[in-house]
Amino acid sequence: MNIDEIKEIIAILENTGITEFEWEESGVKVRIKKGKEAWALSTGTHESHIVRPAAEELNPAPEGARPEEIKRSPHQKMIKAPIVGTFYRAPSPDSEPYVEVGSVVKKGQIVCVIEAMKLMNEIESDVDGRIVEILGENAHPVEYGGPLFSVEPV
Amino acid sequence: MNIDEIKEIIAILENTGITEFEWEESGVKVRIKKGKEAWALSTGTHESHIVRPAAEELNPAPEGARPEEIKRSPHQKMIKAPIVGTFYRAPSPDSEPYVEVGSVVKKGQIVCVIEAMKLMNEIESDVDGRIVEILGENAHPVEYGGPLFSVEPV
Amino acid sequence: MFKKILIANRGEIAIRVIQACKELGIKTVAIHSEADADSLHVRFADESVCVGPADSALSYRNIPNILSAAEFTDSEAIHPGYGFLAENAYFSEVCESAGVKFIGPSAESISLMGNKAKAKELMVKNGIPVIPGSEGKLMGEENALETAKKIGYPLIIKAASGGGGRGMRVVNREEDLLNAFHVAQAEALSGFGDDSVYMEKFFLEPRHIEIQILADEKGHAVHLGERDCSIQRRHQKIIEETPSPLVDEVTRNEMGRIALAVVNSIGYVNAGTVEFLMDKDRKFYFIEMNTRIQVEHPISEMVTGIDLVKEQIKIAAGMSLEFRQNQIKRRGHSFECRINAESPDNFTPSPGLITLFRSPTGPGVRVDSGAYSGYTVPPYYDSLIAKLIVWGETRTEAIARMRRALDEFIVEGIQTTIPLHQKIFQDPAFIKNKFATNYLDKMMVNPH
Amino acid sequence: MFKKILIANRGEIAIRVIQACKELGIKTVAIHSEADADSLHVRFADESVCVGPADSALSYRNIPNILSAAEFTDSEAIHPGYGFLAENAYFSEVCESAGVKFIGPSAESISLMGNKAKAKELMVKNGIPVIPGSEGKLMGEENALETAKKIGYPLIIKAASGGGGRGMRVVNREEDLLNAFHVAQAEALSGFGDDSVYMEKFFLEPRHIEIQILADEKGHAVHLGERDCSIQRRHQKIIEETPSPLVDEVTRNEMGRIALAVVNSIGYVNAGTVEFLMDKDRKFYFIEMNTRIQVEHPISEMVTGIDLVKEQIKIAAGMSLEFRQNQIKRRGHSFECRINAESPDNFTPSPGLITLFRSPTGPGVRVDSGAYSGYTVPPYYDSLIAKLIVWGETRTEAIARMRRALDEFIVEGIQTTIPLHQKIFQDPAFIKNKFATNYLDKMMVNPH
Repeated sequence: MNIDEIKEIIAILENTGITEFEWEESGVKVRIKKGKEAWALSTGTHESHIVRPAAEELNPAPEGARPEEIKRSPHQKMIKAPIVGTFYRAPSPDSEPYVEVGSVVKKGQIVCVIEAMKLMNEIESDVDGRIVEILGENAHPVEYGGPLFSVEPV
Repeated sequence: MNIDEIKEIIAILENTGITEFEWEESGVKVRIKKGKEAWALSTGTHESHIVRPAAEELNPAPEGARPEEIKRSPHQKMIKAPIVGTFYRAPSPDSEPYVEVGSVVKKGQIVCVIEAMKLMNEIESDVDGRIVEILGENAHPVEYGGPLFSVEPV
Repeated sequence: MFKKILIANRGEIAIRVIQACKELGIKTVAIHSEADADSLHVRFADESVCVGPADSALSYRNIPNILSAAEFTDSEAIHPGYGFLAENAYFSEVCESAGVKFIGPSAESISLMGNKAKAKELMVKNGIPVIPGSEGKLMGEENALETAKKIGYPLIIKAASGGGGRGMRVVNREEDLLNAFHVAQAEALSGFGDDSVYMEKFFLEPRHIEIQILADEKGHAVHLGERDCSIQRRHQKIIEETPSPLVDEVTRNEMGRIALAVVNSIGYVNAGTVEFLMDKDRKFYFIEMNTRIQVEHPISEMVTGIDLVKEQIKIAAGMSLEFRQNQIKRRGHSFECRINAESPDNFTPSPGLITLFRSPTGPGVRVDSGAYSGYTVPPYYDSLIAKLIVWGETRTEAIARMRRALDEFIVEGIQTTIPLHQKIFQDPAFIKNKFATNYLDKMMVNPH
Repeated sequence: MFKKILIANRGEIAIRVIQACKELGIKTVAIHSEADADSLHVRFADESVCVGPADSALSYRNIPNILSAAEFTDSEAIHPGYGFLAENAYFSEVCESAGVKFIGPSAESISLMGNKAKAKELMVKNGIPVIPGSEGKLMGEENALETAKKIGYPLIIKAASGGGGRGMRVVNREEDLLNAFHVAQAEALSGFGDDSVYMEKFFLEPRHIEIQILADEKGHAVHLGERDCSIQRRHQKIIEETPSPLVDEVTRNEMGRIALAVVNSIGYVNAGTVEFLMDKDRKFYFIEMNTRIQVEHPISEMVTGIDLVKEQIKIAAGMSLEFRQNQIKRRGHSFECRINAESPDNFTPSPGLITLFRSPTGPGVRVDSGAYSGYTVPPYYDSLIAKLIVWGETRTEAIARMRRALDEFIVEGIQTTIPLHQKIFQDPAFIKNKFATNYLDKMMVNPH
């Protein structure tokens, strides 16, 4: 069995209710298990105030919570909101944004502000690297742990 | 076994109530599980009036019900109770039993009586073969589908 | 009191009866088909007996097997629930002759009320208002005109051996009567090979109102007020409420009095329901009597605090009712929504595996159900999987509560009628009490 | 009325508040920690905001994040539930200064009742009966003897800075007083470095009885009668009931009168609970006031039909109470069992995946819970996973109902306290009303 076959199996499983799959080649041993799906994903009426899909996809989910998918390079890191508030890319409406896609940032460098309780909180990067994506939307609320910037090592 | 065979298995399982499937080729080991774990078995206070374990093990369970295990030779057949009542191996307390282990029976031959509504109902075998096990307990109630005799082909 | 009761039913009503037995300290025996071996009613009972295959004719309606099970489990009584053998006079009779108490009325009461024509005749004799109509089939033009004069317009002419709309004519004016009479006769003849037709008063938008009664063996009888069951689809109730927003205290007392007259006229014992048709002027007419516990009994329990199933058992055990009519206190408003495993659009059944079942919680909410996460709804039986019942101080509060309870009722894996109920509980016509028994048919035709 | 409310809590109480809001037509905002992203309170709310990591100090108690969430969701009010920030006077204050209505009493009321010594002093001033004791620490032998004479025996001497039994002496007779006084002083000194001790009347087997009150901003206040919360383990209530089998109508009215005097003495507004200790002679003494909705509020709702959480919201919105004291009608008996994710033997927490959750159904049963099949109980918070509440016409019926409801409550995958409740509801001492606040400790020592 090679990686392409595994990919194919994963693709097949992806659209089924199967939750466990085992295979042993030499002695030929197969084991398949089906279970219920996470209903949280099929919530009908709930509309989150926050740009949630990104948040769900990227936050490290707690034990036993949502299924996670690896979509980005494992080397990329995330700068996340450490507080709840309104995300601003610049210190004032007339100023330049702190960072742009392609900017190289260092640990401790200010990358944005989050307004909370009428206070502008300067948010520092907790990683070194290059901004590859800006995930927060300017002047929009962001919840705790909400993704702000995607960063790759330089 | 190759990937196409696995695909086929998955496709088959997808439309059944089967939740677990295992297969070992050399030593021939198959394990199929349907539905949720039969919690009825772990019921605390429930005490069935009927000699239930045998019944559960042997009755063909309905779609999506209990887990099934193949314990006996696949060639063995079962004579089951067609009505609810009290199982008697002989027509009267002083008589000889209709059959014993080792007896060879033919389709239509009377193998026991079940008393219901004060009537003695003579139960005929619906298979040809040799009695290998007597599963009903004399003078004890038996429910519908309860196993009475295990029969192997002669 | 009985020591052990066998419950000759399945699903939520079997569980409901087990609950009543447990609260009375009575042991229980569940019966089940092969398809129901893993059901909750089997799990919750003290003992259980498999009585047949999936087909209910061979299991839940299998009288010999059920009586054998009652016999060897030493059950002293059988509760039939609703449906299956609940209104089978023969079953009630053989139970009695086998020395097992049937928890319900006598075989005579069941068979009398099972014959609609006979029942109507008896009610007329006892001065109970029935739907005015011809006495048997119309004997010709003159008889038709005479009868119509007595009944008044609008009226309806129906084929005696018919059904399904053929040989049926609504007549609004005397001028149209004879023509309609002949057309109906002709249709009846061609459709059913019999030109007999009869005549009844016609109600354009009637309400279905029923009175719950309890009667013991000592001759005491009480009524618990009405239930409005006008929200139906194809004559099957899907939402019930009490009090009826149409019925005031005076009408309630009068309907109760009439219902008790029905009870007395046949010496009825145990729980029962007298069904009436009510027109817009709140005039009401006896239709029939149901000689069993009803699916919708919980709403009466919610407003009176009386446990109807426990009362059934106590009455069957020969006990006297512990309350009189003036001790029955009604409070607040209650609705029941029947949640079926069906497509909410066209009502096609949707059996199968329920992957997640989470019933609503909180104040004023009651759920009666045999479902759970991982339960497979079998395709063999009724599609009812849960009854959602709410109570509120007022009709307005009860509606708001039902809405939020429907919103938080999670059933995944199969389709249910929850979305239909959500639609009805948002509909201004329903909320403003502007509905009749044709409400749902109209809604399905003109969805909004 | 508010258009949108933020609920600063999790679990069953967050769902309970969402239910009340929905029934009032108010939009809801849930907050949650990262660990609770998949919780039902998040699913049932109209909007949700993650306010911090699993640690509640950084999420459910994170005032800045919660207020930010309220601000950008345009929430007009915050309901704190119980626990977390519910009795945090500072939070109530900053809510008000941020222009968000805190659904609960004023910061002044919260902080006054939060200071037990001050509260007791004020109550004495207002003629409210409190537990008799020394005014502050005992000043020597003479003072001890004098105070003891006033209080009467038995009495208890406690270390002022102590706890956990050290420096604590129960005295039954005057002869033993001085010796106990000196021993307690010595123990207090060696144990806590401070030999201050004080004296209080000692109750051997007291009951914990509390009165639920509601007070609006217009100065109207009512009480809803008592709850008996004597079944506790380590001062944590686990079973509550109303009415208390110890309290008759006269005592209830008197306790209600006193509770309303407490309310008036501080101008208290919103829902609250005045807690009393009651001795065997039904003499009762003020202990403290809880300035929030209580876990056990549902049993009062069951017997009065009043929705306490909706009343909280209406009061906070400035509305007047719609009923007066004489319009409150109590009926029947109600129990609550707290179902915790714990070992029933030693109460060690049992978090983890609930593989099957099926709550009891049928008449007179209410469940408040955030659990469901497939829910993982996080290890970070309170172990309460469900409240099982029953109603019965009598205490006897309610006990029978609770038994059968406990029997049919299915929780698989984790351990729960259901077996403990089953044991208590079979215990003759409990059933015959022979219990006090030490009931469970005695039971754990002498299991039967």
